[in-house]
Amino acid sequence: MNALYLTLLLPLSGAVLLAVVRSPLVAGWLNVGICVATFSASLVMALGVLANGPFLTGNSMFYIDAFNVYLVVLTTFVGITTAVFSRPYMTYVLSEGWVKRKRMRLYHSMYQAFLLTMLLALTTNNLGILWVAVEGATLATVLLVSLYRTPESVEAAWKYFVLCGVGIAQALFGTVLVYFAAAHVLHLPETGLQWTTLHAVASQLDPTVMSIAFVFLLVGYGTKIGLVPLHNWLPDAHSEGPTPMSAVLSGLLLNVALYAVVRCKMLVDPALADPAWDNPQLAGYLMMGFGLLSFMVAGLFLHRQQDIKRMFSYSSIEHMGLMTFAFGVGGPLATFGALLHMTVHSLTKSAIFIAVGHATHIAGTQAIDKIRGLIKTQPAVGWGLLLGTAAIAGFPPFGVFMSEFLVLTATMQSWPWLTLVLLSGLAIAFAGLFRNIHPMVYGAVPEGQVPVKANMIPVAVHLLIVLWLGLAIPDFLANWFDQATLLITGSHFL
Amino acid sequence: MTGWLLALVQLALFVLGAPLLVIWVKRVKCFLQNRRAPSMLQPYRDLGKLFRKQVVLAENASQLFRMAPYIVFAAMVLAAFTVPLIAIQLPTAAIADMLVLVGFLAIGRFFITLAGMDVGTAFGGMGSSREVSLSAFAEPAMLMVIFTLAMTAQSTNLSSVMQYLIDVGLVLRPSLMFALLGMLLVAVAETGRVPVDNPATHLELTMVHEAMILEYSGRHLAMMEWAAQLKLMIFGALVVNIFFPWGLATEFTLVAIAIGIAAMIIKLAVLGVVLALSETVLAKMRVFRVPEYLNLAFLLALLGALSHIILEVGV
Amino acid sequence: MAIDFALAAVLAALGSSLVSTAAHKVPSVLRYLAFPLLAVSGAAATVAGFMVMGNGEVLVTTLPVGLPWLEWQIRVDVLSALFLTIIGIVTFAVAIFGPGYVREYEHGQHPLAQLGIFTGLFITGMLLVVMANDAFLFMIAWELMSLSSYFLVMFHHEQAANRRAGFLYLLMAHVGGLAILLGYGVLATFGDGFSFDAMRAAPLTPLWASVAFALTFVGFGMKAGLVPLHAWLPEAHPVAPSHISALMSGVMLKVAIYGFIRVTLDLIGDVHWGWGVVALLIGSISALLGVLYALQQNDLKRLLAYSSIENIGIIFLALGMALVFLGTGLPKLGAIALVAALFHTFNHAIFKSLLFLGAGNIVQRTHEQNLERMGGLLTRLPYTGFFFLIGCMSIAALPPFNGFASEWLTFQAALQAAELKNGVLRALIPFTAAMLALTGALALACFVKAYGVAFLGQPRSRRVRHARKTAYGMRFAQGLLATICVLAGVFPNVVVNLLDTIPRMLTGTGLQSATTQGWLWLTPVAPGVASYSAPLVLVGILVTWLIAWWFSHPRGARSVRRGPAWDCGFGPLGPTMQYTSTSFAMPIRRIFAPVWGIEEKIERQVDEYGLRVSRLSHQQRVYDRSWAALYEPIARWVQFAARRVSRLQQGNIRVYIAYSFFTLLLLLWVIS
Amino acid sequence: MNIVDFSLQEQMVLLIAALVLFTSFALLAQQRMLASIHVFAWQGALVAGATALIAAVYDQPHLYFSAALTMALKALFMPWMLHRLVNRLGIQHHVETVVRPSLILLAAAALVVFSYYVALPIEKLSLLSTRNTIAISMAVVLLGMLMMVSRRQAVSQVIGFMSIENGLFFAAVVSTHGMPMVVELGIAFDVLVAAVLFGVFFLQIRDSIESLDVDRLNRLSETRLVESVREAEE
Repeated sequence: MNALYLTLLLPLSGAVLLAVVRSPLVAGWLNVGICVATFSASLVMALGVLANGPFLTGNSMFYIDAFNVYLVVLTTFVGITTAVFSRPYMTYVLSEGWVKRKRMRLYHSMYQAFLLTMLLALTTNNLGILWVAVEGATLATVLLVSLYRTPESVEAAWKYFVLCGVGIAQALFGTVLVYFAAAHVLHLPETGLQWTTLHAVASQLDPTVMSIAFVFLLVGYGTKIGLVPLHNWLPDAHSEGPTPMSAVLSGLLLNVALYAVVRCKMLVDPALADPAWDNPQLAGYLMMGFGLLSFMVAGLFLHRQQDIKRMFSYSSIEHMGLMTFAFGVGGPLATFGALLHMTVHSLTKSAIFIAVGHATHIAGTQAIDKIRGLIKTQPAVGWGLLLGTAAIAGFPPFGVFMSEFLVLTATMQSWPWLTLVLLSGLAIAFAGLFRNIHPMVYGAVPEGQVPVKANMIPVAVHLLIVLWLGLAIPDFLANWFDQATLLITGSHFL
Repeated sequence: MTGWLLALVQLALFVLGAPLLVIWVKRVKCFLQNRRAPSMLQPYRDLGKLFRKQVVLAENASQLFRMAPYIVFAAMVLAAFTVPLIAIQLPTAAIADMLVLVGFLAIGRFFITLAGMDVGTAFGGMGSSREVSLSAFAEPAMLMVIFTLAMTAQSTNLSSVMQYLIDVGLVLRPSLMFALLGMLLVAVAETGRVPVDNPATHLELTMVHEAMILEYSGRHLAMMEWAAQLKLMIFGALVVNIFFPWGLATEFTLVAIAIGIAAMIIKLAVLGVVLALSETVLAKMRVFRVPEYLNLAFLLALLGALSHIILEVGV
Repeated sequence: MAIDFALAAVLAALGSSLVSTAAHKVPSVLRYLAFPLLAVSGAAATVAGFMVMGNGEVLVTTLPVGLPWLEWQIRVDVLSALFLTIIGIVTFAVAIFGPGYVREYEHGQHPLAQLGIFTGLFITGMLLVVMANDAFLFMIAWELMSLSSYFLVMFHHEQAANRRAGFLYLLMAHVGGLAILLGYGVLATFGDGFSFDAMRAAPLTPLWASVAFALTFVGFGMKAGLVPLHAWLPEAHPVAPSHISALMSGVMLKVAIYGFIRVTLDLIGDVHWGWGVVALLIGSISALLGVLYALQQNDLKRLLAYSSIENIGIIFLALGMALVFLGTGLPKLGAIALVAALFHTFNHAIFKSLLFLGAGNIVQRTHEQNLERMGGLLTRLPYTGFFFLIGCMSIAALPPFNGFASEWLTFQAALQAAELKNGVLRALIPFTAAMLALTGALALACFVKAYGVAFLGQPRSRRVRHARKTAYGMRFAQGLLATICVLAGVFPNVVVNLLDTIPRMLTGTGLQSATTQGWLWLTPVAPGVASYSAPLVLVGILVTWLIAWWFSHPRGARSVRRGPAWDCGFGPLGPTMQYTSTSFAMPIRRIFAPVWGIEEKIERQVDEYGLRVSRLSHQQRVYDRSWAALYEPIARWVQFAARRVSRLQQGNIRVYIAYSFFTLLLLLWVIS
Repeated sequence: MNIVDFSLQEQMVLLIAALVLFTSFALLAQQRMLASIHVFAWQGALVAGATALIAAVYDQPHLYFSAALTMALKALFMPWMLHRLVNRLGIQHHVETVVRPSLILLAAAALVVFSYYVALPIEKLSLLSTRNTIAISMAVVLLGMLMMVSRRQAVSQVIGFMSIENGLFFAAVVSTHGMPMVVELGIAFDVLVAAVLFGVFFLQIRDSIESLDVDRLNRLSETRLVESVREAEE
């Protein structure tokens, strides 16, 4: 329990502390340190869960089960590596004079605040708090997107803010409706937003209200996931914000939003299962539709990118689409694959964004057609980018392949003809990625392009973990996935 | 034992008799064109003279250039080994079937064309280029003929085929008619006779075979020439003995063999007359007309195969 | 025991890639450590293969990695064993050849570490593919093979053309991989489980069986380079370092063949003769187009790559026949066709690697890849010249070399078509056999051109004129492969006996009478029907040669005088007067003109009277029609779609809000 | 059941609901900046009033607190802040030209019908008298979005956004007697921060494009990007 509170309090105190630390260098190190502390705390908590199962605490305010525990660890872990990367990167940014020292404080403090909201959203047991946290994540990051104060960045931030605000407002309406539905089943409304309570009585909730609620929730959190056509803020925010921000946005925020949707789906499915209701699969179908649409459209977008960070943000949309689709398909196999995909995608994608940060540093621009011959200039960065792209494109033996393999097989079993669509989508996305990556990493070096001081250890670590997951899933992780699958689909996979 | 002996005798007949067929055709042509003909021994005299002469090699001729004549000759001799001339069911017949025969011809072609390119003269290259291009059409046609026969006789073994045709006696098979026509066209092309090629000229626009062996002299040239004559003989024997197998000795008695030899001489003589006639009335065609000619051969052979499948065996 | 050898081979290959990581510090580690390890791996694989083929056992084990519910399953049966042997032999040869070849890379900016690492991974991947016993490991190994070979193709990534080739290769490999994945998905769905054993047991409806076949045919065909999915192959193979080209063309394509056989004959099991017809037609088309394109290439390695397409076509032709026979209940004939296909697979692996190594030798010595600038190499690189000649004779299917033996078997199988009930098939198979004959003749033309232009005549460029002698290792590697060509050609019975175990395992019937007449006679159907005695053929040739030489050779006096070439009295000879590669292929180009896209440009300058041609230049480009036919339309469509989609996001935030607004309305309307 | 059966307070709640809906219409129709801020303030006040009323009727003490909160935030603080900003940006007399205002009002009416149609099945199980308020609040939300779509002014967009939040509050209050306290606080906190951030952004936008016309925030667009590159190539 205490480990859990520690996990939440550390970033909170960090946010406060870093707001007052003046020297960027110190702040950078502190940032890393706090992240490490948070990570170790979360690790302890995870071990606790591993030892004696899920638990409910803080008069059932927090709930840790197999579904969110590994996401918590993942979040804190990516938090560390990104912090490690952001320290030298932000000093470079500072030296370039893109930001003032004062804003560095904002940056570091908000970095911690963002982590806090992520962790809160994951660990809370209360749908309302979940909403508050997700909205809080927007608020924490929106100023970071416009950190450089360029017209583009301000515009991106505004779009991010307004679109996510509107979306999230719809999610709140959905939450209200859920509460409304719950109020008729259990008569002490204070607990009416607690996920555990709701999940217990989910099958009695009124299907009509729940279906409407799910529509609002899906559109709301879906905006955060970046589902087409609600995705428009995502590429802008990723491409204009500082690169560490892009890394955590892609790696964590999207995951958390998806997590929220899945939690809601877990409430809606039993409710819709009641015989009076004609379409029990509704939630699944909606998610499949959105997922497939995002998947295909994002794949096509990849072909027309000029900005490297923008490109990878589209690739994030594509993968989130795939996960949403997989969760929508339901069934143990697909769900297991989707859970695995959440992990490997966030690891790989954050690694890629770190590599991209170094690449843009080397080339001094984000324009794809200005970045050339990375492998010759700085082999570490070039290979990091190349291997990361190969991994995200689903090449074995990287873990992304394994998850996609599972999802495809699941689709094969339930929706054979959709696999063709998925495959063509994968091929299109693949071509889109590599046609841009290829000239960047290979080829002759433009004059004046010199190596920079880059710390590729985070990338290496991430990719190694992804590789490991591709070769062999450790048992405890497999068990967590399996229990989560059990929670979500009601049947074991292993 | 007698079988092997007989095989050697037949081989000797092949090798030694090859020049005779050539000169026979030449004499008939001379007769048809009212020219004085050389004596029947002329080709032997030529070969002997070439064997005695010293070889003049181009400076940059490689080892391959010197080996080629022997390999080509050897390939032809082996081919001759497998073609029944006077008797069938010889032990040598089993060494190689018709497909391998085609393979032997291919060996010869491979090395003669390489030899043509070795010295690096324009003529040699031209000859080789044309040779391989033309044979690229002749070979499939020939194989189609072989398929037709093989499917008829259920065997690709020459002597088995002939045995089969002798046993069933005279049957009017449309397939064999087409096959014969195709085979004739192919034979003319493969042996470099009019209208495909003209052994008698050295016109750079027309020559194929001669262009490749331009640089040869002395015994090398003799080998090449002899191999060419042997090739003619082989094709002659193929045509007459496959399509008119009667008279071939089936058991190894003196009588049968005597009959076999006599039949062989008569059949080849007739073929020679036919060849001479055709060469007298036909004119050499342009090199790029030849593919059409060979396509005709291929078409005929294909018709043969199809008519066998459609007309001769019920489904 | 054998399986230990096989795993040892994998480990050695991995080890070689590990030690190569040191190569960017110490370049020589590649020569002294990495390649020897590869040699060990190759030897081990070969030994394992022979052991298993010898006693026809089936070895199974699992490795403690992979999915939690599905560990990596390893299975070595005779089919895997054959391909283990192929991989092993070629790897061994390459490992011998490599050190001499990469030496020149050690000076200069070449990323040797990359070369070594991915060579090792590449071979690891191939070994694992043929040893895999579940779809998951298969796919991992398969893509490992593709990915690492892609990195090897990108070894010389400075030229834009090579980058394009690499991208295309990766894309096609990925698409093919996805198709295979889907095919396995079908099998796994019916056989609940990714393990091959489950898939074997899968009760497939004919429709789904055909779907699975189609998917795997496309996937493996894409890797094997079947027309029209071949476009990547002639781009990618030549740009890799030559010993890698040897591995790719010689072995990787065979791995695709392995996959095809494994899935169709082993996993799906009961085949339908219609599949055979498809394979038959595609195969014969690939063979013909492949050789026609090969004939028009002036780049030696491109020529070899296209000829790989041809041979793959021949193999698939034979496989198609096997499927037809098996599908119509003639297992005996199916066995003949299958053995022919496998035999040709083996042969092509050997002689194509031999030829690529020879090409690599030339490239390394002369830094020329263009036939138009070669010539006269036989006198300069005698060993290479000799071995290359053997390779050419084998690939041109001349007796008594191995290429002939396998094509002979293929023909024999085709000639048994008469036993088929279906008249159309009876007519179809001889016709494809005729296509095969045409292909063979053209192949002969192609390799006469290649050998004649490269090794004979006079050198056409300075570098070629001063080509120096080669390293011993490189000679030895070529010599080894050449020897195997001769042996496999002269003693086909031995090989056929080994291969015979494979149809026995897959279909239960083998070649009864292939070698009943003893080691001397090969009689696939029956002695009376067809027989071929390669040893006697060889002896015959040699004996006649000797006799002829002995008789004709004069005693004593100097019998040979060197003099200027006669050349009908023209002369003196210059290298520019020779027939070039382009001109050599001209007649065939003219005859088959519609097959290629040909751009020809002739510029002539005449003097002021317009009588004398003072300058004449002729430029010509022969390009692959499959581009315009298949690839460009797809690319155009994707571009079009992307352009359309990008309208979705045109920057105005109000439009974005409207999106989510209308999405909401739509959904609400849908659910209520 | 029919409205006449309701107690007076319940009738008042329904009346307030109607007024809230009316204010949304007014916001849509209102084109003058200051005026729309005032309307927004009234809406906030009405929501607060409704909360207080509910608290009184069904005596839910904690609702008083949230009523106060709403009053403070929605009716006082935000209008005041917007007011200040508008003055500071010098657009207090800005009149926004909405294209086809009548059409938009028509659409708004249609939206009300639509949300009623959507919420129709819900009311079956509503124990409360205030059942149709779900439809009303949904309509308010949708109208807010419609406003955001139809207005080019950043400020009026924010007002639209805030009115959406009002709709949410209203729904929460009248349909379920308010959320749990902690959630209420969290939401309020978020809204507060959001309001501040909006203020920050007005200035930032103003600095970057010398105006608050969101239509001019169109640098980041797929089509634009591609074109710009094409120009570069030419």
